[in-house]
Order: sequence, then C-alpha cells, then structure tokens
Amino acid sequence: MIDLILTIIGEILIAVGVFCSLVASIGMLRFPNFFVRLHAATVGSMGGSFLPIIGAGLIALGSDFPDKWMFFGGLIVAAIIVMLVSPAGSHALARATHRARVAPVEPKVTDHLKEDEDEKEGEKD
Amino acid sequence: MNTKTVISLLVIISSLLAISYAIADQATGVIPQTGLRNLASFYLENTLNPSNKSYWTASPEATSAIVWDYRGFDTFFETSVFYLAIVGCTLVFELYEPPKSKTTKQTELGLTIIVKVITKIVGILIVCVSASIALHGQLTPGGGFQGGAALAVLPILFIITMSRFALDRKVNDTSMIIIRALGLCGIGITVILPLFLGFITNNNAYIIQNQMKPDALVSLPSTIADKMMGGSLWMLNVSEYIAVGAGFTLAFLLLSLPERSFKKILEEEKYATY
Amino acid sequence: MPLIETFLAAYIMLTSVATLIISLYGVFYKPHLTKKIISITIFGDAVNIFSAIVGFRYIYPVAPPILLTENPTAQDLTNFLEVAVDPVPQALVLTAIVIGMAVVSFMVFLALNVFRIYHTLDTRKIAEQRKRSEE
Amino acid sequence: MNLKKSIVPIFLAFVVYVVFSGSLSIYDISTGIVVAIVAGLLFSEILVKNVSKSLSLMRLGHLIRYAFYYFFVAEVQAHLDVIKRILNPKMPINPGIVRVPYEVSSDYAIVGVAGSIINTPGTVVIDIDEEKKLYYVHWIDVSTQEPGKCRQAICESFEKYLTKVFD
Repeated sequence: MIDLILTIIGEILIAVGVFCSLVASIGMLRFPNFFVRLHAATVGSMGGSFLPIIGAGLIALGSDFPDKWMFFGGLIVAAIIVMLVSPAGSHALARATHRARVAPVEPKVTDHLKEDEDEKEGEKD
Repeated sequence: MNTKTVISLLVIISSLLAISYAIADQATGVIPQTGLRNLASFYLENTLNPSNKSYWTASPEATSAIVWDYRGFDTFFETSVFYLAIVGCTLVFELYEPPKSKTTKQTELGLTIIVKVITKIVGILIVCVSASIALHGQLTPGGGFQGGAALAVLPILFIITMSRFALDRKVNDTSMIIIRALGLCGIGITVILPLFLGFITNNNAYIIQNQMKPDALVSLPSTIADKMMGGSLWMLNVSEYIAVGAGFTLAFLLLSLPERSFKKILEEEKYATY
Repeated sequence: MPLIETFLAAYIMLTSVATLIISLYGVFYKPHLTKKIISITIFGDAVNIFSAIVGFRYIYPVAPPILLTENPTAQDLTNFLEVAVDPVPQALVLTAIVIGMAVVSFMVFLALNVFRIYHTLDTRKIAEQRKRSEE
Repeated sequence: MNLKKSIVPIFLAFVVYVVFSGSLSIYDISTGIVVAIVAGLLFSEILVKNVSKSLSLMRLGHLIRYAFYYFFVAEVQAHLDVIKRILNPKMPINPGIVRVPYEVSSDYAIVGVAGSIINTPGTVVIDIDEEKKLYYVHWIDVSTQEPGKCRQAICESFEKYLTKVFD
C-alpha cells in the first residue's frame, strides 16, 4: 500500500517537472533578453530538475529491488546539491554578464545597479 | 601539397578504413552483439562464486574485480602512468618558487559572498559523497578512480571562487605531494602484502594476489562484519582515491599560479628572448 | 534483432566513428595548440564511447555487471550471465578516463610553458619566431 | 582546533555519508564515522564561527519551519506567477534592476536570503553591496522603485524567518 502511494507521488512529481521544463523552454524562447531568460531558467532548475529528482527517488523507494535505499539516498543528496548550487550559478552568471556589459538590459523599467556603478566611476575620475 | 599534408591525410583515411573494417567485417566480434564473449562470461561467473572459490575475488562488482584483481597488473602500470604525468607537471614548474599572497584581506579576492559560502557548504558534501563512492567500490559502481576524480572537483571550485591563496595554509604543493605519496605507498604495501603473508605462513604467494588460488593458499579478508570487502580491492580503492585526489589537486594548484609573477622570473633569467 | 535496434546501433556506431575522424582532422589541421588539445580530448571520449558500445548487449532485459545478492546460488549465476553486459570494456574505459585526464593536464602544462616563451600558442607564429631567431 | 566547533560539521558529514550510502550496516557506520571526523575537522574552521549558535536546537526548529514555508508557499507562488507570465499570449513582463535593502547581519543569513530570492523564479540577485547592505535584484515585474516597498515585496518574508535561524 505504502509502496503504491510513494510511486504515485513520485510520478506526480515527475509529471509536474515535465510541465515545468516545457514551460521553462518556452520561456527561454519567448523572453526578450538574457536577464529575463534567467527567470525561465530558474523555473527549469527548481521545478524542472529538483522535483523530478526527488520523484525518481520516491519511485525507487516504492519499487521492490535490493539496495533501493542507496538509489533513494543518492537522489536526495543530488537534489540537495542542485538546490544549493543553482542559485550560486545563476548569481555568478548574472553578475559577470552585467559587469562585462555584454548583454543589454533592454527592455527595462529601471537599472539601479548601472546608476550606482556609474556614480562610483564618476567619483574615481 | 607537402609531405606533411599527405601523411596526415593518409593517417585519417587509414583509420577510417580500419574502423569501418572492424565494424563491417566483425573483426571485434559481432557488433551489436546479443551473446557474451568467453572472457566476459568467465569473469562474470567467477567474480562472486561461493561454490567454486578457486578463481573468485569476493566482490559482487565485476568491473572492480577486473580492474584490481584479474587485470591488476594493467591497472598498476596505468596508475604509474598517471603518477608520471603528475611528476612531469611538477618537474616543468620545478625551477620556480611559488609566489606568496600579498593581499591580507581575503574578502577582496574571488567572487561574492553568496558563491563563497555556498561553495564551502557544498565542499563538505563533495568530500562525503566522493568518499562514499570510493569506499563502496567493491559493492556498487564506483571505486578509487571515480571517487578521486569527484574529489578533485573540490580544489577547482575553491580556486575559482576564493582564489588560490585562500587554500595556502593546509592545501599547498608540499602537503599534496606528501598525501599523494602516502596513497601510492598504500598501493605498494597492498601489492606486496600477499608475499609477506606467504613468507610468514610458509606458503606460496603471488604479487597482487587477492583470494587464495589452488597453488597459493594466501588470502586477504573477504568479509568484515558480514559485508563483502573483496580483500585487496578495498585497500587499493582507498589508496587510489587518496592518490588520484591529491595528484589532481596538485596539478590544479600549479596551473592556477598567477601569470604575472612568472613573467618577472622569466625576464630576470633572460629566458624570454627566444 | 528488431529493425529499430539495428538502426540505432548503426547510428551510434557511425556517429562515434565520425566524431573520431573529425577530432583527428582537428589534431592535424588546426594551427592553434589549445584547439589541438581539445581535439585530443574529443578523440579520447569518442574511443571510450566506442569501446563502451562494443561491450553492450542488445537484449531485453539488460543489467549492469553487478551481482545484487551476496550469497548467489548456481541459479542466480546463470540468470546473471543471461542479462549482464560485458564488464571488460567498462574496466578499460574506467582507467582510460583518469589517465586521459592526467595526460591532458600534462599537455596543458607544456602548452603553458610554450606560451611563456613565445607569447602565443599559434603554431604558425611560433614557426615564424623560430625562423627569425635562427637568422 | 576547536572540537566543539566541529560537532555540527561532523554530524552533517555523517548524515550525508549514510544517506548517500543508503544502508545502516556496521561497515557503513564505521567508515562513515571516520570520513565524517576527517571531513568535519577539515571544514570546521571555515564553516563555523559561533559555536553556541551552531549548537542551538531552537534555531534548527526555526530552520525546519522555514523549509516548510519556503517549499510549500514561496516556491509554489513564484512558480505559478512566472508560468502564468510565460504562457500568457501578451507576456506581461515589466523587468528592471532595483535596490533592495536587507537587515540581516551574519554571513549565512545574507546568503540564505539571497539564495531564497534567486531560487524563487521572478527575482535574481545580480550584485550585492555589503557596506551599504543592498541587494541589486533583477525583478520580472517592477511594480515599485522605492527601496522600502521593494523589500516588502521581495525579501521581507524570508528575512523574518532567517533572522531567527542565523542571527
């Protein structure tokens, strides 16, 4: 009984992950610039990979083969590492791109970071 | 068209023909195959066979058994190739003294605080995961090579996020050379251990012997606390893990030396006038 | 063997051979040393994939070469032999990857020293500089 | 080398090792203890600064409460919001980079809040100014440019929980 419940929960999580990945890829195509696309990529990393990894772990726990706890544990640790590392990656990418000014922040409402950086450079001159 | 072009064209065309022949004429066995080759079936049948212990390795993982038991000598020499490559790396840099950090505040170096703190937390996870991969090499996919390669990710991350000088106190060239030498010593001791045991018990024994053979009645422990240990496989995996991790760390540390400090040395030695 | 699996096998074979040939082309004809090193790593990966396919079995079900029971009976072993793939190419690939990585790092070291002496990694410019210094 | 400092890293390393190995046999526990002690002693200096904070069980309870809030409320809301924006034919986005002041002080709290902001779709921390205590956040829907209101909209809920955990 509990195996069935675990399997169903895992399959639901994987289905949600498939949906999130699809939406993220559509967003990557539709969004106008690099920084807005990062938001679509975040949908892909949390909804599209964190959830399905945990879902796969639950399915492994629900089926009956030896060493199933090993698969479950490995997947949980992998999911935690994905959750910890993906913000660091997005942040480093976005910061480097903005500092190098290789991607324009257009369209935009405002860009306070550029204002502050320009101010600092003005002080140096 | 000079001779060089002709030779390289010949090499490319002949390799293309050779591989095509191998695939089309089934020189490497039936590809894609459905059966099992004789050698493979021998290894698979004997790697954990309690009823016929004359060729067994006491490890349920056939790949690890081949790497460190059946083909142990091959792996031994491949390890020495790895060792010599790292020795070559250090020799290329031997003339120079590594520069010391001039900046006192570590916060000025590297990326932002977000990346630094996350790297520290992930670092401890990487150590545990790679150790688990190496220590379960005789039971599940994994082993010394894979664990060491996973461990070598850690110095790359630390060098990128907080600069090389954040590591300097504990992790430097000298300590890495010592740790790698310890790992290699572990491999050497495990390789000679059967001979020593045979000498004590007055039996016949071979180098890199793991379990007892019909003509050599010396065997390393096959189980500890009801868990399969695979005798020498476990010790060799752990030693290889330490050696590979420390060796790659050494290579990355040397590669990440700042270039401007070398330019000064080169100019002093009039080395750059070629 | 069904048609689709034959097709897939032939496809994987052909792509790995094509990768191999393209990387050989890169090693011979690209003048930049970094690109040569990248080509060599691609060559090694193509060879590894090729040998992993050589050890694969096109059957269903197929299993990794790991026994899941700790005290197998004779029946277990026969079942295992029917589904397990060939472990020998896997063992070769396993060590080849680490050795390849060590050799590539050694090549990177040598390229770094070349850069320190000639201030470039382009083989054509290096040849020019050597000619000039000989004159 | 402070032994009290390394209690939490050792415990963390042991849990990760045993979970990754996936079994509780004697072999796993004994090797796990050895690996955890080595890893914990190596990382204790750089991971833990304040011993009493790291050993407090109250803070662990708050962390678990925060995890529930984060996974089941914040993430779900943010995902639904961004998914709606992507699938809407008109694509109502209004992007820009705004200053967001923060009030937490310790390293872990700063990183925890920043990580939570980045991991919820719709907001990405582009840069951080530790002297002025400012995040520069790229926000998909800039409804206000005033720093106080931005803080209310983006990171106040995370700060409320994480202050109790890390400060």
